[in-house]
Amino acid sequence: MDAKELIARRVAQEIRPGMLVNLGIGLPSMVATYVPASLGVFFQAENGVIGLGARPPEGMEDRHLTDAGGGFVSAVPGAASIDSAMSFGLIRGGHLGMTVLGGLQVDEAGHLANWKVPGKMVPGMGGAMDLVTGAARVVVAMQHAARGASKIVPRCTLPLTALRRVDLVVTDLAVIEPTGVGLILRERAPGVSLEDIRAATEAALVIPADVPEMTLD
Amino acid sequence: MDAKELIARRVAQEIRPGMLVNLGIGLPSMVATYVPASLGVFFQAENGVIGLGARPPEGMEDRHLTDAGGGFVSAVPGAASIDSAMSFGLIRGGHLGMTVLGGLQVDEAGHLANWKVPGKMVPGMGGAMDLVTGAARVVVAMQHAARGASKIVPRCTLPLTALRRVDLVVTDLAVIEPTGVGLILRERAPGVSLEDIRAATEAALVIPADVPEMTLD
Amino acid sequence: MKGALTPEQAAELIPDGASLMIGGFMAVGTPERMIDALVARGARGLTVIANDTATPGKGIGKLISAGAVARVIASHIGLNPETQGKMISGEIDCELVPQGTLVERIRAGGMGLGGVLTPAGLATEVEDGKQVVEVEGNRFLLETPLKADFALIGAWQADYVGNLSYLLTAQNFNPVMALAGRTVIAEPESIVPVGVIPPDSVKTPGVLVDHLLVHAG
Amino acid sequence: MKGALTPEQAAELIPDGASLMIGGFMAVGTPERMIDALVARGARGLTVIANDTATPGKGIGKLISAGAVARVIASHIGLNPETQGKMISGEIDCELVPQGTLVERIRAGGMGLGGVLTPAGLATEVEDGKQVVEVEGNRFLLETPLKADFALIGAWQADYVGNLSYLLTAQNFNPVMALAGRTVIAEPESIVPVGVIPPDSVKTPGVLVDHLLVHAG
Repeated sequence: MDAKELIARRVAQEIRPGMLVNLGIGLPSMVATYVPASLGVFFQAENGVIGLGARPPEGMEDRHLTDAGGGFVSAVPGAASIDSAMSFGLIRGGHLGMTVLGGLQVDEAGHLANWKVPGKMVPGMGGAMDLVTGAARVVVAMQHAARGASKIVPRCTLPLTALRRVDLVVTDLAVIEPTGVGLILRERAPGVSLEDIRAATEAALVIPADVPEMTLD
Repeated sequence: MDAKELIARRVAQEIRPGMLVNLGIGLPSMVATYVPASLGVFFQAENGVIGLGARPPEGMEDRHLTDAGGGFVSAVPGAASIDSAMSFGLIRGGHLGMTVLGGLQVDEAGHLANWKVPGKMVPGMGGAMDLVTGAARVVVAMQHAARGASKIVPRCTLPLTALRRVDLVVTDLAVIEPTGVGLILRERAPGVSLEDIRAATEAALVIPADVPEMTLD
Repeated sequence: MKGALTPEQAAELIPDGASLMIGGFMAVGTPERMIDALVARGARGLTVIANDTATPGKGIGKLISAGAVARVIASHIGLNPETQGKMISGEIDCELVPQGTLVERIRAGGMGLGGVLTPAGLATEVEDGKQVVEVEGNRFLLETPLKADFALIGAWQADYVGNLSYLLTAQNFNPVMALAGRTVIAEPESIVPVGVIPPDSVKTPGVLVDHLLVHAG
Repeated sequence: MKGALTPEQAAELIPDGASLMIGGFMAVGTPERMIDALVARGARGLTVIANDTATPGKGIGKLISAGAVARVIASHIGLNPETQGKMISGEIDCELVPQGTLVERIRAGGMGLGGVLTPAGLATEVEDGKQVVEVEGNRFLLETPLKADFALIGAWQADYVGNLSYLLTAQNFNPVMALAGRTVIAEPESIVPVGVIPPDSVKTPGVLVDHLLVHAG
C-alpha cells in the first residue's frame, strides 16, 4: 500500500454515518474511495454540490457538474446544488461534519498552515480558512515529512490558515491528536516504530503507554 | 371619485416603465389597478413574489400564493418566487424602484412615521423600515388628515420609520415633495384651493407661484 | 436525517420553555400540524421567532391563543389583536424587529456570521441599545445572530433524505430558519422518493433536516 | 431589461479600467463569449472580482493572458501560474480573500448591508488592517461590501424579461454577483419565452438583469 492510500484509508475510518463531509483537492479527495456507500455520507464540494459522486462514465461528463478542482464528477441520488453563499454558509455555520485538508505544517498548538509559502507559492486560501474555522471536525491528511523536513513542527513558520486547533492529523507514519496538552501520538502506521516517528517529527509529541498500530480493513 | 381612488390614481402616475414596485397593504395596494400592463412594471410583495398579479379567478385561489397581507393573489407571466432573505436583499440593496406606503405622519424634514402609536397601537414595523431605507423612491399615500388632525406636521410626534427623507407624499388634497428646503406643494387635488390645503396642513409648506391641479386621466 | 415523527412525537421532543423558529408569513408556509400538536400537548413558556403571529385561529395565532408563548421575536403582530393584548398586559414579552433585519439575523445565526451591519432602523427606536458601526463614512446598526433550539419548517415536498422544496410565497422564512435551528423538524405536504426532487430544485439540503413529520395520511 | 446585446456590443459597454464581477468557479459557469469579446477589443486595466482566475486559456485566464487585468480580488489563483507570475512581477495587484468571505462581501454589496462579521481569517494575515468587532464575547473580522461597475453572469436559461436559472455547480458565484453589479449582463446558454422558467426555478429575478447576450446562433 502506498503512503497516500494508507492515509486515505485511515482518514476514511473517521467518517460517521450520515455526515456531511468536505474533501480537499488532491490526497484528501482519495478518501471518498474508502467510505462505504452504506454509511449514507454526503460529500460536499464547496463550488456547490452536496452529494458528490464518482467520476462519470466515459462520454457522459457534464461541464456544469465539477468538483472544486474543476474535474468532472457525478452526483448521488438525493444530491442538491447550491450557490456559493449557501455552500459557505453550511461550512461556516457548523453544518459540515468534517473537513479533510492537506497541510504544509501543523504545530504543537494544533495550528495548521496550508495556503502560502511566502515568496514562493501564493495560491490563495480558497475555502480553507472557512473550512478550518467552521467545520465540526477538521482532519489534516498529509505526508509526515516533505523533502526530509518534518511537517509536524514546534510552531508554524508559514502563515496560519486559522486560529482553530485541528482535531486530527493523519500521516503516512502516524495518527496524531492535537489537544490542550500538546500533540498526542495515537497510532503508528503498520511497521513503523515509536523511534521512527520520534526521529521524523520536529515537534514534541505526548506518547501514551500504548500506541497501537493503525487497523486498516 | 372617492379620496382613496384619487390618491391611488395619482400615485400610479409616478410609476415608470419596467420598474420594480412594492405596494403596502391597504390603500397603496389599490395603485396597481391604475398601472397599465403595457408599462411592464413588476410588483413585488415582500413575502416573496416578484410579479404579483390580480386576484385569482373564483375557485382558483392557491394557498401558497398570497400578498403580504395574506390575501390570495395571482402571478403574471415572468414572475419569480423568492425567499425572505432575497426579498429584503432586493429592498435594502436599492433594487426596488419605488415603494408606496401608508403613513401616520410626515414632517417638514420629510420623515415618515407609520408603524406605532405608543400605548395604543403597536403592530410592529414589518418591512416598512427596510422599504423606506432602501427603495430608490419612497412615496407616501395617505389621507391628508385623520379625525380632523393634519397628518402633515412640523415634526413627527410618533416614532419614526426611518432617517431617510421620503420622496413624495400624495394625499386626497395635494401632492407634496419633501426637499432640503422644506415641503414643496406641487399639485392640488381637483377643486381644492391653496387655502383649503393651507387650512388642513399643520406643517409649513413652500408654495411655488404655480400649483397646478392634478391631471388624472 | 433521523427519520419521520408523528406530530405528537415532534411535540414531545420540544420541551416547555424551548425557543422555536417557525416558518411562514401570515400562516402561509407555516407547519400547522406541528402547531396543533404543541397546542394539544399544552406546551408552555415557548419563545417564538417568526415573521408574525398570523391571526387568531391560524398558524402561530393558535399558540398565542392557547397561552403557550412567553416571548415573541417578530416583525409584525398587528393582525393578531390577541398578541397585541397579551403584549400590553405583559403576558407576552415582545421584541419587534424590522423584517429585513430579522431574516438577516436568522441567516447570520445559521451561517456562522457574528452579525451584519444594516442601515434599517438607524435613528429610530430600533437603534436603542445597539452598537453603531461606521464603514466608509456611513453609519450602520450592528445586528446580532439569532439561533433557536428548534426550527419548525413548512415545506412542499421532502424526499427520504430530507431535501426540501417550497412553493411560491409559502417559502418566505423557511429556508433561512432551516439553517438556524439546533434541531430542525420539517412538515412537508408530501414525501417523495430520493431523486424526485432535482438537485437544482432543492432549497433546503437534507443534511440540515433532523426529522420529517410523517405524511398527513 | 434593456434588451439583448452581441458580445461585441457588451464589450464596448465596458470601458477600460472598469471593475467587473465575473461568475464561475474554475471557468465553470463563466460567461466565455463575453470574455472572448473583451479580449478581442483589447480591454485594459480591468479590476476582476471572481472566485479564481481559472487556468490559462479558460475563462478569466484568457483575460489574464491578454494583459487586460490590472487588479484581481479572488480567493484562489493557484491553478493559474500566469496570475501568480504577474502578481509577483507587480503587473497585477492581487487581493486574496477567503472564499466564504468573498461571497458574503459581494452579497453585502448587492443587498445593502454595511458589512458582515466573520470568524474566518481571525489571527491570520487576513486580519491585517481590519476592524475586529466583539459580539457576545467572541471576536470577528468586519468585512466590508464589494460592488462592481459590471457583473458578467453565466446562466443556463434566461427568459425574455431576464429571469435566470442555473445548472448544478455552474451556479456558484453567479446569483450573488447579479445583485452587486451596477450594470448586470447575463450570458445564458438559451433564451426562452416568458413562462418557460417556473417562478420557483428562477434564481436571479429579471429585474436585476440589464442586458442579455444574444444567443450563440
